[in-house]
Amino acid sequence: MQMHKAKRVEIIIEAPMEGRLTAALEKAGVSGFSVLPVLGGSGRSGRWTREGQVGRSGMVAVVCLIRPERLDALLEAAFAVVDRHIGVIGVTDAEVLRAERF
Amino acid sequence: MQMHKAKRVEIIIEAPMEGRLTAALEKAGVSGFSVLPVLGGSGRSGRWTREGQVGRSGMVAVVCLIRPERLDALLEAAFAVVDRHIGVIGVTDAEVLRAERF
Amino acid sequence: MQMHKAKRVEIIIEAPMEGRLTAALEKAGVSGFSVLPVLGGSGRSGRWTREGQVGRSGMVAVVCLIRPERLDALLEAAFAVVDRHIGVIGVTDAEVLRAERF
Amino acid sequence: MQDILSLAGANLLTPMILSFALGLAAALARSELTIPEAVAKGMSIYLLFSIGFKGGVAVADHGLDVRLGAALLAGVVLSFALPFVAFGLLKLMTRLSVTDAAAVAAHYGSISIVTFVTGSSVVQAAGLSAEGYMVAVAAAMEAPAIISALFLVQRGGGQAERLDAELWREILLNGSIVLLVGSFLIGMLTGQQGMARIEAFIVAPFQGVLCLFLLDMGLVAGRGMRGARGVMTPGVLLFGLLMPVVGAGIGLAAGMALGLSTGGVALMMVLAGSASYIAVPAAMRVALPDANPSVYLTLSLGVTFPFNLVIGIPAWVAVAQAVGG
Amino acid sequence: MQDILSLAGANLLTPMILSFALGLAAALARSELTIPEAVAKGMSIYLLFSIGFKGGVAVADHGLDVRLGAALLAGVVLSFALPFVAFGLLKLMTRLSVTDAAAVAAHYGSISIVTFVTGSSVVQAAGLSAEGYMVAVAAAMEAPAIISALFLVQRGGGQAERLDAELWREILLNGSIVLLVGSFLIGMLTGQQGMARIEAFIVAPFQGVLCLFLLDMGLVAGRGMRGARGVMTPGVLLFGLLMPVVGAGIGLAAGMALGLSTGGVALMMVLAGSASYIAVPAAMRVALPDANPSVYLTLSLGVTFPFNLVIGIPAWVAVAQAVGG
Amino acid sequence: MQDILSLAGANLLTPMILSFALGLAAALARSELTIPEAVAKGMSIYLLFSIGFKGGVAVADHGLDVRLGAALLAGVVLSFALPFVAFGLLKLMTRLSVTDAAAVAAHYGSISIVTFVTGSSVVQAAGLSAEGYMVAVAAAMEAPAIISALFLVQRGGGQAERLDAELWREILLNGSIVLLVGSFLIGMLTGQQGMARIEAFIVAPFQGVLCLFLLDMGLVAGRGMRGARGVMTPGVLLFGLLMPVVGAGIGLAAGMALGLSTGGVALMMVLAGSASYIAVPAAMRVALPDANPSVYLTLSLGVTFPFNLVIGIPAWVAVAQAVGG
Ligand SMILES: Nc1ncnc2c1ncn2[C@@H]1O[C@H](COP(=O)(O)O)[C@@H](O)[C@H]1O
Ligand SMILES: Nc1ncnc2c1ncn2[C@@H]1O[C@H](COP(=O)(O)O)[C@@H](O)[C@H]1O
Ligand SMILES: Nc1ncnc2c1ncn2[C@@H]1O[C@H](COP(=O)(O)O)[C@@H](O)[C@H]1O
Ligand code: NA
Ligand code: NA
Ligand code: NA
Repeated sequence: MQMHKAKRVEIIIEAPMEGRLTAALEKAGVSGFSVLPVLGGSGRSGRWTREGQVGRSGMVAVVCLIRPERLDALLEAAFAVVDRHIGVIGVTDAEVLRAERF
Repeated sequence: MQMHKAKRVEIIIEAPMEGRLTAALEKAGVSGFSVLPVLGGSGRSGRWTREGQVGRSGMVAVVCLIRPERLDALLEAAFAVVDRHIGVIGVTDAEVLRAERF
Repeated sequence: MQMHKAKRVEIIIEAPMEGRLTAALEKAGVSGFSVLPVLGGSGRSGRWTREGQVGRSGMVAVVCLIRPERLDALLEAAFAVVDRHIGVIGVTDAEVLRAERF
Repeated sequence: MQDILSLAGANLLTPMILSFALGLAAALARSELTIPEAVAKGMSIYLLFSIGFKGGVAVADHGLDVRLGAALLAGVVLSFALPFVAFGLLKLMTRLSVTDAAAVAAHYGSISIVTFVTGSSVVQAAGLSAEGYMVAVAAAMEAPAIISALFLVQRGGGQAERLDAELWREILLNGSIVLLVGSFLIGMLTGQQGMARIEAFIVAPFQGVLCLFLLDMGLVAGRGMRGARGVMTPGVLLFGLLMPVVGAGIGLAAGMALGLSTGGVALMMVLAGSASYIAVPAAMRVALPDANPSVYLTLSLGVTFPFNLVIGIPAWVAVAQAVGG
Repeated sequence: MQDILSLAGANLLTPMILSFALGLAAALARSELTIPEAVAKGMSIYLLFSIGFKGGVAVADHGLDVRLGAALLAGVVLSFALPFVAFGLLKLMTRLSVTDAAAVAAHYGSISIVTFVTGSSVVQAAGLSAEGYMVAVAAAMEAPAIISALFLVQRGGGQAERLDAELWREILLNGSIVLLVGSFLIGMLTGQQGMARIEAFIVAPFQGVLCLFLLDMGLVAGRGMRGARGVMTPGVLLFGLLMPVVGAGIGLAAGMALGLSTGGVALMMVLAGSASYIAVPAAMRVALPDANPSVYLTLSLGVTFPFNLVIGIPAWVAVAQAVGG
Repeated sequence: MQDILSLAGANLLTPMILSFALGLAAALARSELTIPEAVAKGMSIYLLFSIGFKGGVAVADHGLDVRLGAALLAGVVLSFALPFVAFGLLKLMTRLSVTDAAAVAAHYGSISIVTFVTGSSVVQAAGLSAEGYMVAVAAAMEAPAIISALFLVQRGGGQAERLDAELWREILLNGSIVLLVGSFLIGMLTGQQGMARIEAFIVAPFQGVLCLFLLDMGLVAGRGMRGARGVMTPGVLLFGLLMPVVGAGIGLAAGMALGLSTGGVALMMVLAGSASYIAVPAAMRVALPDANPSVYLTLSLGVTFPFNLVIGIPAWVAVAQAVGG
């Protein structure tokens, strides 16, 4: 099938920052993303788990598939939000069907 | 360690279509896949979140690692199901241990 | 933005083994990882779903972004745990911002 | 009229309605208050099980009414027929595409079980009692409307999924039908003896759980409204207020023709006048993927559901009393 | 015999059993009815806390029985010993590998807390009362069987995980043991005064929650059956029906030897005759990863659990009454 | 003193405190016992709704007290002021950075609703009653402390997020404030009539749900302690024990000045002496991302919360009785 080059960006960010990140993405013209739950993890700020938590704690993973030429705009928008917060941004090369959607 | 080339396919699809997609994958000989929950997201059909939902709404992410030569069969099977529905399919190059499993 | 080469490792493993895997990763010097829930799936040992389950059943996905030169140590640590258990390990090339964090 | 208004007023000040209003207000003000999906699902399972079981016990108490069969049949016929009425109105009142109109029509032919549950407690609070098997009628009315919608789309040249065995199974064995019918049968088989064992769980806390569930429904409805400002043309909105009245009217006729009790007639109006927002939306995503979910979800959950909660239910009860009494 | 049958008949028509049957039927018919994982876990936490607490309060009421120690010891010994019996039977009746047979044996040496909970309410409904510390005996029987299974595998040349500190900790401090023992102690320490404060939560709604939990268990069991048609040979199936009878017989002997009350003897039979499906499966995935989960899960949850629910429990209660009489 | 000790002793042996201890012990022993996030959130929603509603009904019963406004104002002022006291103490007693000290201070200016809930049941068990609007005071005290913390950081040269409209909205409309105020209003509007409908749900099971919730809090606190051994210097630890006493003292003064009832004074002490661990931590992650969560979470949940549960609450009640009495 006819595939088109794309980038897959995965941003793991604190749950209380999710709204700010997605607002920034939308402002940067990112047309689509999905938010996946994260159960727990470990990093420089130690281990954590979502189990039994009542508040808005923990992290979520925001996944975007976008055209390569839009990557920079996305990263800048995301980085402005993530910058001072804990979290990671990873980018991989990908291919998509139906390029007109991205 | 000895790694083998593979493809990682990620299909984000509406939850009510999950059964049809996985049936199609199995029919196409896909030997393994995992279904991950998606909490919310945004796309051409607007924003959504799973919070407080009672029905089978929202999307799920189906992730498959497969041998490169089986990619086309998988994509055709998946696309036949996803075609008229909202959702995205992304493919990335990957490597796996224990190639005999894929 | 300035990106740095990295590897994205995704280990799908049985939930009761999660603690052993993350302990092994930490011992191997892996500085960060995130654990994502898996709702269900299919493989050589059949289909499964987490729905309605009471015990510690099912699988979880452990995702690590690491520097390429640390991949081997990670894979060896992970493989020692996963070896006799069901589960899959997939590796993709990735890029990250803020390389000093990995 | 006086009576209807005062009843509506009394109804407005129940913890249930106010909980719904709280949820709505919180969502519209973009509060981050949310109820976890699993908790919402758990509450809906509780409510379905409880209402089904109580209906079954009522039937066990009063014996199998000869009217049960007729009422079930009437429910099925209504569910098949109402989508055609709704579709006609939509074509008159709005510019929705055939597919969108058919999808909306499916929702109004089917029923909202929470509206039914709330209706049951208003009926009870009014000192009336209804036939226990109305729960089974509710279950019978969930699915047929979906078939009508697919027929409407195919007739109108739209694209609908083929009604294969898989789709039939999904429609007929959806979670709420199975739970409602199953717990109804359990109630019928175990009767008062069964009731004695689980009454403290399924009767006493019922209205309290309903409050929290309606809070959640308010949150979901409010979130939906925020996202759907675009699609709500005046015509569409008006349909969402008119159709429950039309449906309730037809339900009134059916209930009277069946010779149901006053409470039963009220519930028949509630059922016919309510719109699905759980089972049918999921079926539509599978069977009519081209239909726009914002339209039918916002109409059903954001317009008709609150209308029924606040105005419809007390009005139908009052009408049933006026007519039946 | 007459009595046993009529008791079994009465038992069949309880909301609990019928809820289990509903779940089973729904899953076998591939309905999409599901109960969220979090809700199922929440209910199991509630049931464990409640049963433990009530046991503790009963002990606080009656004082510490001299038999408590003996009963705990008997439980531990039974849990160690039963896997050897089960393993022997499996080697006779089936062609399971050493590892699979040992894994199955672990499940039958350990216990099913929901079977115990259901047994307790049948005992109570029969007008009997049992020693409150039977809850502690249940907790004591959860883990030892796992050690026996690892021993059986190592003796048989199979590959088992080393029993390191980590594994010991996991086995001994698994969630249900901690919750059961903990709430038992809380009940013992706070007695009737504590009970007065939380009775409305842990006593009144108990049987209703049990219904919904058994509905979930039916769903999970039915789903498991659908996936496991291949592995269920007649021999394996027969084992799943025979072993609870053998276990219950051994439990009867132990209960009589200990001089327990009639209700206590019945519960000892229930414990010995039941098979774990929560704690042991997770331990097996860690310690015996080569064992096939379909075999032990289907046997335990799909065969023995329903057998105990429908036939076993009422029969054991009747036997205990006949013997204890 | 005698009295305080015996009251503390009696308080220790309640199912609530022991459930918390069980959770703490289980987590410290690294048991895999966990309560699903959705269940924990569901319980907290239940507790907030219930306590708010009951407060509202109490106000409906007694009419709107002239002191309501004064009490609300006092709450807001306390919440603004306490962070400055806490910050001063922290600067004296610890070497925390400005940002960390300000973040901790925000927690102690704000309140812990579970401490308040537990305090309410101890007040009630002591035969006292408190003003229903204390729930509204609790809600009013949640947010202002956050503003003070941001001010402290900016004054101290640290980096805080700008207090834009978005942040204001998040702080003022956070889930627990909305739920508490909303259910308070619902209770006020529906009064005893509303109470009659949902009493079986929100009153009877309340203390039992609180037990399971405290079990969860124990688990979370224990897990936090295990991860935070590094950051807990003696000075920081001491602050976590001293600050609730200081806060309660200030609360005592405020309660007496307002002329509250004995129960009301006790609850004012409980509020002022408690530290937030749900709303404020989330706000801190957004507004003061550089502050170390281990410090404030461990202090609030691992030190001050258990201190209040076991020693603080019974002591404040005894003091209020001695002073008010
Ligand atoms: N290298 C990584 N790979 C995957 N997830 C990570 C990584 N580093 C951090 N995370 C996630 O981000 C959270 C915060 O990381 P940190 O800022 O390093 O404390 C961790 O708890 C993980 O959930
Ligand atoms: N580019 C994308 N990257 C990641 N997820 C996407 C993307 N586009 C759509 N999605 C997901 O698919 C859903 C439906 O997309 P759409 O069909 O564009 O409305 C969205 O709500 C997202 O959850
Ligand atoms: N190729 C694959 N891609 C993604 N997930 C897989 C794959 N193979 C196995 N899995 C996951 O791992 C589980 C166990 O696989 P198996 O060991 O093949 O039974 C499956 O149920 C899936 O959740
Ligand atoms: Na209808
Ligand atoms: Na056993
Ligand atoms: Na405070």
